[in-house]
Amino acid sequence: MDLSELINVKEGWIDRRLFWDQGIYELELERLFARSWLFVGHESQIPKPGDFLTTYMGQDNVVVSRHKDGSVRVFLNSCVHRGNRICFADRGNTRSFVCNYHGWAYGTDGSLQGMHEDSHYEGWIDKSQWGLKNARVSSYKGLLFACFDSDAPSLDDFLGDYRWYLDIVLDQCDEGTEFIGGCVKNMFDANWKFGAENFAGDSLHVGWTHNSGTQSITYGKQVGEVMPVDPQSFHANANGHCWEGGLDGIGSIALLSSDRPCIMEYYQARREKMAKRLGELRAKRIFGSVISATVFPNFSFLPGIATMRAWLPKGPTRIELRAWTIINKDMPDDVREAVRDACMLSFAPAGLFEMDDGENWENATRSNEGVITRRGRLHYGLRNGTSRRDDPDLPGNISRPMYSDVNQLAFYQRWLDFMTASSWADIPKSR
Amino acid sequence: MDLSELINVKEGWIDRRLFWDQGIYELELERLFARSWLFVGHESQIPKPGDFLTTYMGQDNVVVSRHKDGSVRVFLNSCVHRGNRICFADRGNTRSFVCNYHGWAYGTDGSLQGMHEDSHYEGWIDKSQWGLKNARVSSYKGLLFACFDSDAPSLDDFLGDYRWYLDIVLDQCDEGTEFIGGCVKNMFDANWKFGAENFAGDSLHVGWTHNSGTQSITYGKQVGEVMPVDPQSFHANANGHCWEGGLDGIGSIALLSSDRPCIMEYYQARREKMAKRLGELRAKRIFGSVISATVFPNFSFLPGIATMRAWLPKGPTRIELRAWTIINKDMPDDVREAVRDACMLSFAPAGLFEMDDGENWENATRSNEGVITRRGRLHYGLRNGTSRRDDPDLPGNISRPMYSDVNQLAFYQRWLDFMTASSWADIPKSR
Amino acid sequence: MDLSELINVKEGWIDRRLFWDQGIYELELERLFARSWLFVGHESQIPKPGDFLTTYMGQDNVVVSRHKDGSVRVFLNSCVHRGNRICFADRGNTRSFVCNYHGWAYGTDGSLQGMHEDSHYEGWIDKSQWGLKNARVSSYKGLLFACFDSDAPSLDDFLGDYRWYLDIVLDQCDEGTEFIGGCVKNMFDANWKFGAENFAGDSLHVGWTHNSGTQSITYGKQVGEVMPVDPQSFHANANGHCWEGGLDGIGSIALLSSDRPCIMEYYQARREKMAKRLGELRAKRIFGSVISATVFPNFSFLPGIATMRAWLPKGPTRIELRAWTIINKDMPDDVREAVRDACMLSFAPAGLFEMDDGENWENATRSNEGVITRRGRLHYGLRNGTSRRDDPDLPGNISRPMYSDVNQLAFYQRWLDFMTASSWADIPKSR
Amino acid sequence: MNQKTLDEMALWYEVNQFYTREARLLDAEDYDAWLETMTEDVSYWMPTRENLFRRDEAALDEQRMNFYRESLTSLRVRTHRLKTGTAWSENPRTRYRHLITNVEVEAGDAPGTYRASSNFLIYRNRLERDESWMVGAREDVLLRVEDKLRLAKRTVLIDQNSLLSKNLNVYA
Amino acid sequence: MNQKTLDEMALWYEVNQFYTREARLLDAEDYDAWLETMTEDVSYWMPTRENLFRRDEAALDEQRMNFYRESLTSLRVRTHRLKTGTAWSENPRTRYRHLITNVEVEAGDAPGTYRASSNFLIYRNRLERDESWMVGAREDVLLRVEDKLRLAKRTVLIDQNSLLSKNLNVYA
Amino acid sequence: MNQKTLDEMALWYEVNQFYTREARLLDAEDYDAWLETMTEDVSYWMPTRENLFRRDEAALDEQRMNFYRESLTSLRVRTHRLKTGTAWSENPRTRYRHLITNVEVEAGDAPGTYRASSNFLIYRNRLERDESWMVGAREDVLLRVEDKLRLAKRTVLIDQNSLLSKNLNVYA
Ligand code: FES
Ligand code: FES
Ligand code: FES
Ligand SMILES: [Fe+3]
Ligand SMILES: [Fe+3]
Ligand SMILES: [Fe+3]
Repeated sequence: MDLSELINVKEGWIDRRLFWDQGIYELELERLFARSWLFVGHESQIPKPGDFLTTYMGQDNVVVSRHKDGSVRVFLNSCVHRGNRICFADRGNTRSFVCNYHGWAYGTDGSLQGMHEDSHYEGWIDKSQWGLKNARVSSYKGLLFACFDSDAPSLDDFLGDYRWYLDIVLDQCDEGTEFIGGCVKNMFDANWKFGAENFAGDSLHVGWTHNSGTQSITYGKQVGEVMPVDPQSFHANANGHCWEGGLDGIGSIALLSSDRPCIMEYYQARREKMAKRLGELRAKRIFGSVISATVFPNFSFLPGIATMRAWLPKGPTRIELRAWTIINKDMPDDVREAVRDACMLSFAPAGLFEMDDGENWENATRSNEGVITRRGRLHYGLRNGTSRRDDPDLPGNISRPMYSDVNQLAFYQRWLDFMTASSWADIPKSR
Repeated sequence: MDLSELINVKEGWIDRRLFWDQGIYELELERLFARSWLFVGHESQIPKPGDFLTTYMGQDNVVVSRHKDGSVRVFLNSCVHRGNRICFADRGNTRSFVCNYHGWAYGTDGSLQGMHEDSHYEGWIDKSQWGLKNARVSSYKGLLFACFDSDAPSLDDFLGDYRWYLDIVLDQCDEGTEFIGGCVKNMFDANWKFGAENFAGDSLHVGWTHNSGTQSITYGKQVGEVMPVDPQSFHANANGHCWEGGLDGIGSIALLSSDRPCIMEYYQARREKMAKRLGELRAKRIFGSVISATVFPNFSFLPGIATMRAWLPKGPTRIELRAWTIINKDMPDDVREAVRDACMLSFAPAGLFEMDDGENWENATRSNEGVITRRGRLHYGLRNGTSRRDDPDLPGNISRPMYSDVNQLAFYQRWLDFMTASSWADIPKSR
Repeated sequence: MDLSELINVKEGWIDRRLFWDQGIYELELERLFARSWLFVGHESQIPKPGDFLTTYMGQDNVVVSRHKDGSVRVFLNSCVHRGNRICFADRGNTRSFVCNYHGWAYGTDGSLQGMHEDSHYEGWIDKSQWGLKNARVSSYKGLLFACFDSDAPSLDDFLGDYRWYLDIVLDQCDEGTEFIGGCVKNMFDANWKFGAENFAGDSLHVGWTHNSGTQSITYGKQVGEVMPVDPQSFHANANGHCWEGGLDGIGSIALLSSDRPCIMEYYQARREKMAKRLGELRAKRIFGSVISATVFPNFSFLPGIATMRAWLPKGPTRIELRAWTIINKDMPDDVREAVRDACMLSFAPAGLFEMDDGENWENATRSNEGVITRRGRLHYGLRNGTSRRDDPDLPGNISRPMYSDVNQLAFYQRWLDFMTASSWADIPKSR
Repeated sequence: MNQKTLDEMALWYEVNQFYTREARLLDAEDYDAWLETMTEDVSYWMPTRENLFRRDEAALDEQRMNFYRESLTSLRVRTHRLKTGTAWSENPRTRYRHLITNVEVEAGDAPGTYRASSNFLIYRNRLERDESWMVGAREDVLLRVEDKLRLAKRTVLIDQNSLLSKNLNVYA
Repeated sequence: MNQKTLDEMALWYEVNQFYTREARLLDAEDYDAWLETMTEDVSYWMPTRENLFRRDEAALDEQRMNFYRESLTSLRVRTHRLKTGTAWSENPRTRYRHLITNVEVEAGDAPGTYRASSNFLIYRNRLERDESWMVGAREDVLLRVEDKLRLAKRTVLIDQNSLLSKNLNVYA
Repeated sequence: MNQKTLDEMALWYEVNQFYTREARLLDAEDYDAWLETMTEDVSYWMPTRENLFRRDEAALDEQRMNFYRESLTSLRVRTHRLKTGTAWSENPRTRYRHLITNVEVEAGDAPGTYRASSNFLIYRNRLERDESWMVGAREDVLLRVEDKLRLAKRTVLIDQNSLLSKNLNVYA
């Protein structure tokens, strides 16, 4: 199939095959996940040498390890001898990774150190040639990203103008951020892009899908009261990375601090301090508003609500969602706990918001597969073509208000950039 | 693969790949289910405006709806916005169908009426262009069929001579027929064609597969006593639609009314009335005999036993069987209940007959997949080539007696007509 | 893909796709399992006319039957009428196999004998042309093998020099061998070749993977004590069939007879008698050592430990393991029981050795699938190229000591012979 | 503890054992003995479970389609099947297992009658690897006849819409 | 048999019935009645289950991420969702079933308190064929208030690392 | 209620709690304590389940292949595995859960012995998403030793022909 016919940015529609076709999915693994910078964790999860965690880049399981030299290493979690996984723990601390099958031992940098009965291997293997493949690793203010493509630009170039938005969450104070310990994982039958596009720009679903969750958490408020319709609200995107939300500076914090006032107090008390780092606009008007964001391709977060999550692909119609809670290191214990529990109350498998999203995405994925159904297009035309690059206040491509498909189309345009390129050379560095 | 080599009507054999090959299955969805008139329900299931039910055409879920103008509409159950299913109930009554994800609302005719926050969409969508795709709908004496192919002939032409046989069930009295409320569904691991071909002509399996069921229901009778070998019994088919059975006019009613004499009384008392509409042959000799029938491609029924069922394809080796009970509107309550329960006693997941069929079809489906096994042909040669079109009494292609593969081959010939045609233009209108 | 690029015997590496690729798997069914002699049972399992068992050749289910003339017949377990399985029992005794669907009856040689209502078939079928496809059957000293390829060489030629090794297990006494009644089956998610290659030559994993099992069974011994490093230990292979082990003549028997001394007594008392048949080397130095062996492609065994097993393929990443216990017919009852229970203690789903293998193979299979991971090679280079054909004592290709990948590479070389050949004509008869 | 609790507990225990024995009979295909545990006028009903919008929900309706709606007579007819010796698809036999939990019982409307409820998990396994799992609940009316409990009425709620099994060669 | 055993058995029976009733309330979405069975200061916690090397194992830590860590207040907020009438994804309703087994109970530290444990299997089925299976255990502290048992503290151990369900619209 | 019923009920309760505790020990990998619950001459047997035509059915035969046929000695050997610290594939540990239902007990042939039966569902979950489900029944002989029950003989009927799990690192 001709991929460029699957997406029509100009006319504002998308082909339904994107959400279930096996061939498209396998190409995504090759051309998108194998080339892109992907979120793998937060520095705070592996502070000490020997600390490690395991996660996925595309469908490849990797170890994210703090090497003894203090550097972070990311390498394939698959022995070069017969392929067995070499680390089965979610996290921990170790001096080396020893394979269960024949005892091949790898260092915290993935290098092959030796093996059981290694005397027999003398002269039969050049260990330096048989370590575990390392990915490039880079940190953006605590967030760890890795990439298996040596032709990819630097993480900074990959993020481009989007860093201005990331800073709103990552750079609120000198101490910086950390993750609450642990991770909430669950699996469901949806295409990974439904999660990514939803966080990229889908402000419209909030008022409808999440009406019940909003009412429950706010003791009866309608979404419109938490997230008022604001002509200044906006969609912003850069290099396919998306941010959408308002400017009231309060909506999501109000949601989070319902029944937990200490959260509101914490943030309000820090506004000025924040403003010194981020300026008035970001510290007082953007941060705190109801906002959702996706770092291309599959890492999303909600500033204010404090959830960060990766949509790990497990096949064309299967996702593993892994979610973390991010907090400022300077948060007092009561606020940490309040943020953690309020975050779980809204965005987790039992979260009052998340429950409704998953059901929608599963059924959209399944329905799009119908043989007649797949012949029809999906409408992505709202405010299509209205974004401008020259906004006086906001970097990136901007469109107002936030009720639009602008970011979603930018996301799929970037998807098309990757899917139709034979290598990074063909991918526009900046969008 | 060359499809025409899969079926040899002349020599009377069929290739085993028909029953499990993924490629053949996907082509069936495109060339057979997407082109054919398919059973979607009975008018009695949605009598009032706003009444609806959901079912499948091929693997496409559709809403069958009674529009406010009284017409029946059949449309895709998948939102044009992101593809979510718009109706999750089996049946009900509604004024509109509102999507859970962003609140797009569709009328009972599938037209797009509006959406949550629709002010934002002003100027960005032409609602008239974005309704849910409607299928053509046509009723044959209460039975609703739908078709997604605009080139397909009318339902009447599609059924052709077969209507003469359908009338035996559908046209017994002025009041006409209705379905007992509800539907029995179950899923199993067989190819859908095994169900269809079995009801199309497989009188031979009854005496063997269903010996235990027959003995149990009749307190010890052998099948031969219920369904005597009759040289006048016949296979009839027209346009791939099949009917096979006897002429004793009593076998299936006897089976149904064992322990429930009111059923026998009801039918015997109505024979004359029936004869006025259908003539002696159909009313007294055909109706009531042990008969099975399949409307091409996947709708089957048993006149007398009162079961009607669709073999919904769920993959090359998976079926969802949906079964209903059809009765005459003029049936007194005690007879309705007796027919319903007797029907469930024989043909339902717990039915004494159906249980044995499912097991056979699952194991035939599974066994045919073997790599050596698939190289061998299946024998469909019994009385092959003996059917004649010029029977003085019976319309369609007739072969006697009913112990033969004639209908099964006619079914697969029709299957081949569809599978090898690039469009309806290449499909013989009449067979 | 070019299959010859998947395996590099010269450089000693293998492509990870071998262990999960669907296309490779389907080709294995066509080119390897459909052509090869495959283990189907032991004569002792079907001693009397009418005795039968069912098993798989590749993914084809077959009946292994003792025909009334005393010969062993192996034929497809799939009716030629609609394809239903004709025998659902694991084993038993019967005069014929009657299909559940329409009562077609087959003899104990697979010939079509008749059917329910067969009078109707008179003139419509030539029964002699519609029997169940028989495979070639041959026995090697009690072990039954079957083959569906008429071009394949005889079983003797297929086994070639390897028979010298088989005799060590099969030819210890006049009475010969038999299987303990029954079979232990279990399914897991691994590629079948991991089991086959492991038994073909993987002595290195024993000391690491099976450390805990060895310690438990031997009350604290390390593997090194049970299986001392011996420069004379060897890898032997012929035509892809592999044998690897030591020469101490005692290791595996010691393991088996821990807590069950009668086993040790039985074997030691028979050494001289064995030597008369097999010679000193095989009877006293080879037999009893820790040894593992694989008959190409998917039949493995452990001399001494008495387990024999087939790795039945169920898809590229699924195995059904079927295991039996082989004993000498002259064993007294207490020894039989001791061997059976000691064998289950080590090699069965609950076996202290087998448990660890399965976990390794599942995770190797799964990990190799990663999109980046699959680009890396697996190391099979230990002692690669050291085997010689001219050993004074041992037939076949010999390499010493047993810590090497020599047999594994011979196994994959043979695999490549089959996979790249268009017919048996292109397959080297001897390797 | 007082006599009331004691009697209550004894009744619960009696019902619990009634169900345990019943499960054992069913797993052994001992249908004659199973029918013995019922009253002559027993009603055994397993309705289908429809997906309805909450606003359309109504009480389960005996007039609609069902998996079972049986009398002792029809249960005799059904269970006779295995006695014919020609139920080919039941040979080799299925491995059945009824796990019964969450037993509750209270006095019924008439003296000597009890309303009892229980949850079940039914596992079936046959041939090499055919599996079927069913979960649901039972609402029963039990009757004490000559000091023995008998099943007078049962409604089986199977927690599936489309039955996810090839057949129902089993009772809950 | 002696009084001690008898009292022990009566207590076990009481707890068993407490859990059976609780399961019935949960399966019926009767969350108000469910919350009635709890103390005002109830703590309800379902931690995630991490895969750790045995040497790294430690007690479950309330500071880490969880599926549930609730007070009566937050449970009221959560269970209010179905009352809004706009929880679209809960319409049609889910078929829930809690199977409770392996009940054990012993006296707690304070008088009138009990430590009780139980295992559960929760089956959910909705729409045409969506299924979810969850198995695990519960460690509870029960309190006797005015002769009635109430749930004071619950730790739910769900035996999954990555939750193999699309959501948790259910309580254990 | 009479003393007979009471004693019967007390015995059932005792056996029920014996099984519940046993399940807890197994789920915690506390195998030493588990072996403590057995007699010195315990016999623990889990035969394979063959698919046979009904006409070929015979009593389960101890001479045929099995999953387990153990004495206390061999169980000690097996359960020692986790103590070696080198059972790599058991690290991280498996999440086990035994659900025990359908308990019945009656007096055995010898005084102080009991014949007890029960059904089980064993759920195992390990690593990210490996699952194993096993259902079956147990036929036991229990012996009262110094006022404590001990397991003297167990036959485990697992309702599978081909074991649908990668291994059996667990006991029923
Ligand atoms: S597979 Fe890792 S050491 Fe062999
Ligand atoms: S998917 Fe239906 S409204 Fe958006
Ligand atoms: S399929 Fe075997 S007799 Fe018809
Ligand atoms: Fe959302
Ligand atoms: Fe039939
Ligand atoms: Fe091993």
